Amino acid sequence: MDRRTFVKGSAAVVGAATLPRTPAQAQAAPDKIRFGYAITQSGPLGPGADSTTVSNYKLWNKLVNDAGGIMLKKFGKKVPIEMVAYDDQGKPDELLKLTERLIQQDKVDMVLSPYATHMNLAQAPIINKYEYPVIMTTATTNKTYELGPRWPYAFWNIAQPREASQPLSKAIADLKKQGKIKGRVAAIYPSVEYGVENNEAFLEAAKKDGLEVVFNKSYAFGASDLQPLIREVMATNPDAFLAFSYPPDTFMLTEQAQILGFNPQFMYVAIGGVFPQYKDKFGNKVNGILVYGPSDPKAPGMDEYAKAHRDLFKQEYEPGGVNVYAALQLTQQAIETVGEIDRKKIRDVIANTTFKTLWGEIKYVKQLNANPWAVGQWQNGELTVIYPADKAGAKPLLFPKPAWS
Amino acid sequence: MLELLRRNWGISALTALGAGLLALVPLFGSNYVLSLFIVLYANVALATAWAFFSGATRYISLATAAFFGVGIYTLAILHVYVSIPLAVVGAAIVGFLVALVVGLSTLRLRGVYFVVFTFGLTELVHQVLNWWEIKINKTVSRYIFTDVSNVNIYETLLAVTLITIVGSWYVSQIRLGFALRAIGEDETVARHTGVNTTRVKILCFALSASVMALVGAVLALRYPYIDASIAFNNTWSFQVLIAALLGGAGRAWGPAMGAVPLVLLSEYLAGSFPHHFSIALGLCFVVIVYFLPGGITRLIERFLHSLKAARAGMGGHG
Amino acid sequence: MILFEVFLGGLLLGGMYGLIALGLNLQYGVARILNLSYGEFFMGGAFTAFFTIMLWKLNPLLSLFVSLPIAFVINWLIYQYLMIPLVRRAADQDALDADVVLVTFGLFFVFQGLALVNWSGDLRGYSFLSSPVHLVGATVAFNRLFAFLAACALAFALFLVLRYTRFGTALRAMTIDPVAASLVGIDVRKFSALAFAAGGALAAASGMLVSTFISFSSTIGVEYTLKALIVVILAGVGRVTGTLAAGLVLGVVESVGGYLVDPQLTIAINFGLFMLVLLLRPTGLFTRA
Amino acid sequence: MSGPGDILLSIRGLQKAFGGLVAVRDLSFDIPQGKILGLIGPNGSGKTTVLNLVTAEFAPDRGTILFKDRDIVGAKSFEVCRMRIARTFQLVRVLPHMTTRENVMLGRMFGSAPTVPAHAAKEADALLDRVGLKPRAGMFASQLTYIDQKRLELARALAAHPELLLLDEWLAGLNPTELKIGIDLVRQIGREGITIVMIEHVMEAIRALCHRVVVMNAGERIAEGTPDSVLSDPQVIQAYLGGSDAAA
Repeated sequence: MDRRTFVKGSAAVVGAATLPRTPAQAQAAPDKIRFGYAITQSGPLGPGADSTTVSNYKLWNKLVNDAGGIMLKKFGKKVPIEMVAYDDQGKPDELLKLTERLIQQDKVDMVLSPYATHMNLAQAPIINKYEYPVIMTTATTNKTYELGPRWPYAFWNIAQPREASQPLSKAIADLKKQGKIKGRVAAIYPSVEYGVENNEAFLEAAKKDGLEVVFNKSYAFGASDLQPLIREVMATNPDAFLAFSYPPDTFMLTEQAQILGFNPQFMYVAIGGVFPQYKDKFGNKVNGILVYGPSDPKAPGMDEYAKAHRDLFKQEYEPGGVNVYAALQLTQQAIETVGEIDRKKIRDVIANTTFKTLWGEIKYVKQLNANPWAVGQWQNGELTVIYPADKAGAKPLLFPKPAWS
Repeated sequence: MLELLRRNWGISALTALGAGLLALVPLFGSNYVLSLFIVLYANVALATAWAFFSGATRYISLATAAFFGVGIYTLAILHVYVSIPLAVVGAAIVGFLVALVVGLSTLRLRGVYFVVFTFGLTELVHQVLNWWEIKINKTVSRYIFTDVSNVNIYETLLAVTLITIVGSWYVSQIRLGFALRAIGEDETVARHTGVNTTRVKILCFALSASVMALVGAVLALRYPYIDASIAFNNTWSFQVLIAALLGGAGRAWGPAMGAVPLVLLSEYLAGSFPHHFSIALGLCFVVIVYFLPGGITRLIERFLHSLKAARAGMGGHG
Repeated sequence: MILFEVFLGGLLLGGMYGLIALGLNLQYGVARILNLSYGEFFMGGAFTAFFTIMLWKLNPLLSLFVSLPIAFVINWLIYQYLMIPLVRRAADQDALDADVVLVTFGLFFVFQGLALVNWSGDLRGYSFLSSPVHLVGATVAFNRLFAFLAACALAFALFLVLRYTRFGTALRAMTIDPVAASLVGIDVRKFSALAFAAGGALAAASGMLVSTFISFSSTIGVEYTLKALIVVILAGVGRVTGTLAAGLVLGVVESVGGYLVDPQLTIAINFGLFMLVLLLRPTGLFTRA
Repeated sequence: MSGPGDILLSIRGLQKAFGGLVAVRDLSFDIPQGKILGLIGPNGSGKTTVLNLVTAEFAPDRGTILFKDRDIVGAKSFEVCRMRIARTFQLVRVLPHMTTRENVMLGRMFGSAPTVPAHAAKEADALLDRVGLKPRAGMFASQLTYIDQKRLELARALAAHPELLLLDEWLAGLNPTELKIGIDLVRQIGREGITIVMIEHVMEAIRALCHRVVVMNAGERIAEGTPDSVLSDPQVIQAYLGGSDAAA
């Protein structure tokens, strides 16, 4: 990490948030804006954090500085950014400590989100205590609606369980109404927070939409064989199959469904379904599979983004990470709107502005992204965005899913 | 106890002075410093508690995470119904009781069988608890919202850590401690010398577990959210074992000698080389084994010994 | 009918468990080194196979020509230069175990760190032999069946080597009593180094085979080390040929139990069985009392 | 309370098998208080198993072990020790990383009259003095020579304040000078009223010390009597010569 000394200019800017306002002319422009994050680099969550989040932090850092930095209009100049990064080892205690280190020792100007729901939740009280606005890019829980008011500085960027599940339930209900399917749904989920909460949210929606859930079971996260479970699912003869799965199981159950010739007309897998590696492994068999947390590859700016990503990392970007990049873009826009590092003002701008980003328009209502991309689908070997259907760029659903070839 | 204090007044006074100074840290330390100390204390207390049983008896346990997690869960469940201090104490009691049951069934296993069993235990508790939460509560998440300040957590953990170290030292001076060491040296001899080995092992295993649960419960006051994978994160088990072995598990203050540098090293590496943390940590272990056998404790003792010898030598000539 | 297929799936899964544990039992049972970096060679084997098919578009089986020798040599070096000094200075097996656990745990961190830096932490997977095979009315994946057959073949080959060659006789003698073995003129150090190296090569082979049907990343190693260790303990330390049998028991109980009770409990059943055996028969299923 | 001449330990119909091998078969003998009994026989004849049965290392398949008229079968090893039965081990077993003094303290602290460490240390020093280990009190037991480790084992057993002392080849492996000192030490212990059962191959010691001798072969008692009568018994001589391992 770059550890160049931190000169007093930016300390003055930090002070500006709390000290009585002195004439602007008296303040020198900071020579850097410092962003800090503590994120999991070692342990089981390290890989996910790397591909979804850290890569985007690095890419954004490079692109912003290539463009001269972030415009601080109060000083009338662009200021380059600098990143301070720590490894939290996947432990909440480490994250808490390192976040305080970022804020109190390193005196960073802004804090960026850690990885995974529980880590974001662990960090939320601290960033609120110190009033650092953070856009949480990998946190999803049914509690969001209660937690929002508790933590005014925390913003929730991705589709929460309800937003992610309701469109699925509605889509199946519509297909049923059109007489295309009977509406027999089977849903499975791993025994982790994400799986359980999405499943619960889906059951709630399915009940409202009058769907018949013929099978609903959880499996052990980390299981080495899902074939018996898929057999059980097949025995109930569902026409829609949903798995609120995690990456390793997403891969495994897709392969085992093919081996068993399980061909539901409507099939959804959750995390990992958008990975480039998923497509690499299964080729065109991915067509018709619905996936969680996509991004629109046709959105304006995506070509440049994809190229820059390829140039820097020598591999394809992860569509599930585009929301992270979008969060960074809108943070930059908010800072530029305010024109200085005044975190209270930045927070208010984030809370009240509609931003144009790579991930489409983002507008927070009660700190919750009002209309995030929730469900995508592989069509013709490409990832597309499907739901929310009313969002600009959304493609129509491909139905039925083609049988495995 | 008083007799022991009188005989070791120098070190007792030093400990009391050190504890007093540490207790004052919140007056001038930033929140970051408090957090760093909290992590330090947690590691020291866990490593000391681990070594109290496993170091002395050489029953290498990987169940630290299990009892730590039991503490977290007990707090998460109890804090809704009773006051926080009561919930924390409750966690220690539950940890003690769980360890009693576990100890009854497992402490006849030895060597690597015991190691792997305790590892399996952590996983089993994790899986079964997860299953229970999903089946009964329809969620795996629990939220802990308290208004306990960092300073309170700091002082509590400081007290827990001191009590653990002093307690561990005290036990090493009484019959129970001798019995524990004898079990580690040769369990058959201990048994035939009149030591009720089963009772000693289970009691000490449970005491050690209750400290682990206690630490888990206190740390959990800082987590707004927990689930089984956080509570039963088995990296705790490994980290604690490494710290104790690095420091030297044969002395009450040994594990602290290992835990403190490890935490500080990881704090340094976390910032300087986040990507190379694991490589550096790994090389550290290798270096320790080849160049620091017996841990830091032995290094210090050898140094003190040679110092004493030098002084005695001078005295002899003078 | 489903139950039969579940049983069959359990057998295949058990074959995988046996496969990943074979090498560890050579290392721990024969060479007496509990190698916690074992899974890193499993991971290395998987990555070599992945690159072979995805980058060079070759049959992943060919990767064995690369990964086996490399794993063999690295493990031999580890034994020769890192373990022998520890064996020399250890007062007893307990003391040796403590040192070995620390060093190999350190190696695990180093290897995993190197993999993370060079190959990133991304999840990897590829398709190889992922077609259905129909066996007496049940369907299984060809790649899982293939790994199962390979496990059987390897176990059988090991059995033959241990039974009918001088090398094997020496290894068996060492398993039973290393001191006595050295007294009758067996070069225990040399044979231990070879057994240790062969164990590492087996880890790489099992990594290659398992990667055909399970996705993996740089951090997968430790999980498989622990899985393998459980099978080894279940089989009985040093019972190399019992390893496969223990794996099969574990796999079948896990699959059938998960199916009959609750799929969420597969891992719990796995550990529950293991712990039960440990309590009732602490020296393993396949040892003489 | 037992007095001199009363039967202290009485073994009746003792039997123990390991798998198919019967290690001790229908064994009976008595030991009067204050006497020294020799237990001899070729290697593998079940002598050590008898000690292990008395000290509850193993549970017998059949039979009774009466100690001061009380059946102690079913008691745990530590309880047997607290009833004032102490033992040494065939292959010397000291606690290697504890000091010589601590080894003996352990016996004192957990034997029949448990006491606190400070008090135990004083008594340990007295016992160490008695077996000639006082100068090595602060050394680790692992640093002691073989003979000193044997002495230490004896001191540790004595520290438990035994009424019955079980010695398992305690005199084996000593040179002639050491042997003489050892024999004197055992004799002196016997004179203090401690009843002794000693497994021994050193016939010189058996003759010098034992009031009675029980001879075992293949788990069974084949002879019993005074040392002189037993050692001239042709059956005994046959058993020794026929055994794989001749007597020392």
